[in-house]
Amino acid sequence: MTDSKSLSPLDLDTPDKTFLDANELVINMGPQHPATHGVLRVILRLDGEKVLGLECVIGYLHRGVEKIAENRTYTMFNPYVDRMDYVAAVSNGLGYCEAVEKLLSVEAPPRAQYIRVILTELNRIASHQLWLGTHALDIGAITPLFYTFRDREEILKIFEKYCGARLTTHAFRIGGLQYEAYDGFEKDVKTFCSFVKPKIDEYEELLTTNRIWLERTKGVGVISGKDCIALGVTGPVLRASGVKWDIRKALPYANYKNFDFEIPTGENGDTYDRYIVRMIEMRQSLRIIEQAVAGIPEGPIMAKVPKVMKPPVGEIYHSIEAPKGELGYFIVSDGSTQPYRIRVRPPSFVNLQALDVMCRGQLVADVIAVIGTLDIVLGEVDR
Amino acid sequence: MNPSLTQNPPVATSFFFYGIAAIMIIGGILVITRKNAVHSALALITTLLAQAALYLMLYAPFVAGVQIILYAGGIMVLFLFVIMLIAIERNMKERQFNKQWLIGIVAAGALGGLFIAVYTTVTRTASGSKTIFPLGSSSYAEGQNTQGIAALLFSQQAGTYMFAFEIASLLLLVAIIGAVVMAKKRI
Amino acid sequence: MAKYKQVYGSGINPLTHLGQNYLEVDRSLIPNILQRLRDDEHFDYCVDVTAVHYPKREKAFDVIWILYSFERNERIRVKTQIADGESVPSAEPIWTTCNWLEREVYDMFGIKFDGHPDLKRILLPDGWKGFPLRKDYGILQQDNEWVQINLGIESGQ
Amino acid sequence: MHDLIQYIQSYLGSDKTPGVAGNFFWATVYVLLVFVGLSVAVIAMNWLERKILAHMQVRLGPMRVGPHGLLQPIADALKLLLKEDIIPDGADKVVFWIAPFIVVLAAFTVFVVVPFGPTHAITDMNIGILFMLGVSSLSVLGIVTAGWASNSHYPLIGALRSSAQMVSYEVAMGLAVVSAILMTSLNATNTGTLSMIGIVEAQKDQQVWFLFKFFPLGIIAFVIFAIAMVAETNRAPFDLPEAESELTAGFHTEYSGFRWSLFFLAEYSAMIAVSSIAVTLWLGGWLRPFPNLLQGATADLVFSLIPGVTFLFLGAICFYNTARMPKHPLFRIQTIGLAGFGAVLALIGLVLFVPVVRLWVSDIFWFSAKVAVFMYLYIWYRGTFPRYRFDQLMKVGWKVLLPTGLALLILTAMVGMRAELIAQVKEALHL
Repeated sequence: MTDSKSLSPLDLDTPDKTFLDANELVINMGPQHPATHGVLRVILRLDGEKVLGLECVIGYLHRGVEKIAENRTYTMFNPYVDRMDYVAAVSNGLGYCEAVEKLLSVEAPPRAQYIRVILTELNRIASHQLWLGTHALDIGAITPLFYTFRDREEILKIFEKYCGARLTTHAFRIGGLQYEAYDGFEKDVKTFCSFVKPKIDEYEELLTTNRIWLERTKGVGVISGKDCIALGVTGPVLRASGVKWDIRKALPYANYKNFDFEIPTGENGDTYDRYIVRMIEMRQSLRIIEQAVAGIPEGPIMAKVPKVMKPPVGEIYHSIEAPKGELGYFIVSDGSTQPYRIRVRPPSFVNLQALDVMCRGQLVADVIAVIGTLDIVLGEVDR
Repeated sequence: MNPSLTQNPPVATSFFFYGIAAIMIIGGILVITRKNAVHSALALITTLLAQAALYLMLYAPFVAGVQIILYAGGIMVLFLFVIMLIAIERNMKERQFNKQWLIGIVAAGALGGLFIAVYTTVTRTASGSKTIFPLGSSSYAEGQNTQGIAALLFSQQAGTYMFAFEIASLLLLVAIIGAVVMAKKRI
Repeated sequence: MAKYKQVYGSGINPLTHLGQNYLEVDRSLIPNILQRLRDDEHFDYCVDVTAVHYPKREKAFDVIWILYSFERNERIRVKTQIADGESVPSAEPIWTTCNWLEREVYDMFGIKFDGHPDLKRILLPDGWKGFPLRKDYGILQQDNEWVQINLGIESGQ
Repeated sequence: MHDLIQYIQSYLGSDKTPGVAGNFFWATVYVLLVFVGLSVAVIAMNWLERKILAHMQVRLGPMRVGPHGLLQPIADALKLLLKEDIIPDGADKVVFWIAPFIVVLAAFTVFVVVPFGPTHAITDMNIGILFMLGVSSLSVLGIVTAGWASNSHYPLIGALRSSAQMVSYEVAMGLAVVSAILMTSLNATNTGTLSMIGIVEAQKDQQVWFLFKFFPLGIIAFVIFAIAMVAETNRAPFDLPEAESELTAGFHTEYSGFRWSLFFLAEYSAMIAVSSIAVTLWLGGWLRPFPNLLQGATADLVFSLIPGVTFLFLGAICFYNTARMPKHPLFRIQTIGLAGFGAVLALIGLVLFVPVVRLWVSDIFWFSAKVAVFMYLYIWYRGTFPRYRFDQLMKVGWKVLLPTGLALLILTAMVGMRAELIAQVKEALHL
């Protein structure tokens, strides 16, 4: 990070070759930059304003989550996962809890499953709203940010009422839930659904047909479905490139197979398609939530899980469809109370690798748009 | 109506003239003595603006306005544009006056001689009969200056500069195309 | 998988745990198996590359590839054991995504990948000493020297 | 004493601007008035932008400093003046120091020729519009030098973008302006004018704002200008030079405190300046709306009452909000302040009903009201549009606005000289 000599091929120490001598200019973007969504540092090699190549320097937010896991019990590690993708903490929790449940061979009771789905999908909407606001802000539209934050607030209020926390919720427990849904939970969720539907139309009204928005996003950061697969890119980015793949459908977890929803796909794999895909995803999430709220069964919310968890020796890989893509947990148990090794498969980290491919030949302004459209969270990239 | 409002009080001509002329000369000297090209360009802009002021004093507001728009606002911006993109540090180390000083002195001398010649001709004109500007370009009042120039350039009776004017613009077009061809190998 | 068992004999060992399939593969067969899994079995998506450290074992590291096939909608894990200091062939030519994933494994475990185009630290700073996810690396341990030099913190903490 | 009164009265009765009359005293007074007025306008604009933008974005905007944040701009100005003045280490100190002054000088000097009324201008130059375009184009110099002197990548790119943008949009802007100037020549003597006052007088004589002249040519020219002027002032959606998400703050990234506030001042006064050009050229300058549809003494009276009514209305809004203020003792000062502000506005409104003042001020009022519409548009754009990318911006400038402007110029000339053209065609056909 400070040793700039090792940054070949983009060597910062060589003096700038400008315009008349050669066509290259090396620009350092970040880690303190308003549009890199945290502490991402991108070193750009430019020809005028055209990007010849770039290199991401990450790790500024590395906290050693995987190392911490090895020194905590399964239960104690649960809150830590919220701190990775902190805008979709509920999804992180779901993935972790389900992975450990699989390792323990227990299953959360149906009522818990329903509430989990509701909260996770609410969190997906919140994450997409935050993405939309900041992405639009990067492209220069400042107003959507305030609209999305206003509406995201309603989701956070539901989280707060449910478990007392707004951002890093720690909503789920291994084996089910700790808290029963509060009185009026269902009403709140229903009210939210009817409240947010016209709001999503409002965002679209502001952007979807806006000429400048179209010019800024169409044909920008194009990536083909084949490249996506080779680069391991998942989530809305993959779907916008035309690959109809969603873990909720392909390898259903929780009780997603009970719900009726569609997987939106794009055609061109450009920034605009990714925008459209995420907008439709928000609507589909609402659909799932409405079905789930209508069908919450009565019953216990916690399965029988031993107080001291000692999963049998073995390994498990379990992944879920987080708002950003495939979020996987690879857990190795040695039979003790502490996991022997937890590996998190972070969607943001893998997706960020595609930045170089997507930005080559584009302009500096497009780099900003592409970073925004990848929807990365540095907490998850660096862990 | 108060008579003092309608009559034009004399402008402090000589005072302003010498002041502006001094600025021009200082600016000109700075242009050729500064090592930093951006400083030189800024000095040149000062000189050009002072020149525009001189035009104004000659009751030629149109020329002054064009001077500001074209030279100070347009050409000098492009100058600065280019200067900023080349490495200033290296230029600073180069020798200030290069080997063309002989030609420079000859050219400056020739220009000076021309000025002196014109000056003496015009002063003789005031008393005598010789003129170098037969059209009498100062016959338009200040308020009609722009219209006067237009008439001189384009109208059929007064001027025959129309063709020359258009040729000049064509020449500039050729220069632009040439620059594009030279700069871009592939268009 | 049976046909692979026939071809490669004892070098490959298909297993299932908790309903998840995985292959234990000998280190020498790794490039071959990975290539064939992608080309013949259509495991076109490399989900993750990771490693586990077992300091007490003779071959101290497990390297694990998690693969997914869109066509078969199926996941598989490939696992191999290597000793400390031994290297693994890079899967970067097979799946581009392995570039960063292998860099992270190198960063955290110090496992070298042969043929990787740009194998260097990714999350930790370049001059850092030690590989944090090895079991002998304490949770509070850090490279004090690096901190003193680069961050100017005298105590190094 | 009597002489002095007579002097003032003689000026008030004059039909010339102080500059044209060569009256240095009144010219100085006007310069001071314009300078103060402009500063107040910039301060007001600052507050309005934050408030309007805030309300567009479902939030309140400044609410703490003074009632409804009315004193916020003053607090900001104080803060900026007291901030540390940082000059970067590698900066070219002299150029770094000069740059903001070039920008401010250019932005303020243009107001020398802005006609707030037939006699309410500092001077009336023969080359008025040319002077305005020329001097406002000088601010590019300040921006370029600011970016270069900072000795940093982001400001340099910002400066380069900015200069390229301003130079290219000036062309389209100039073409639109020329087509309006062509319209001024449609009179008995067939001579047009570049004088700002002359242009408005021409609209008065022709009984039509140039916006509606040769429909739709006037409107197209106006639209070209309205787009180019947003680009010229580096405002959203053309605010690439200071694109926050890409270049942090563009050419003024390294500036702070007082120097930064000069850039801010210059940006807003440039916005007012180009809006003034648009108002003068196409919206009839100081002329009141519907000069030919609603004629007569009654209409004149009604329109001359509007300024006073507007101010009374603003005062009434203040009083209404005073009544809505929380009744808590902590809000007492704020409530009193808002009531006082409302009282001042209402008082101004009442003064504006006095016949002498009414006649004197109505020109300035209509001019300012039209400029205010443009200011609102600026804010509205900012709340609505994303930002153009640089190549798209250039494409709009060179491939859309410039050809349209050229075609428009030719069409305007042809329509303006249609009688001569038809005569010539007829002559040719007879032969």
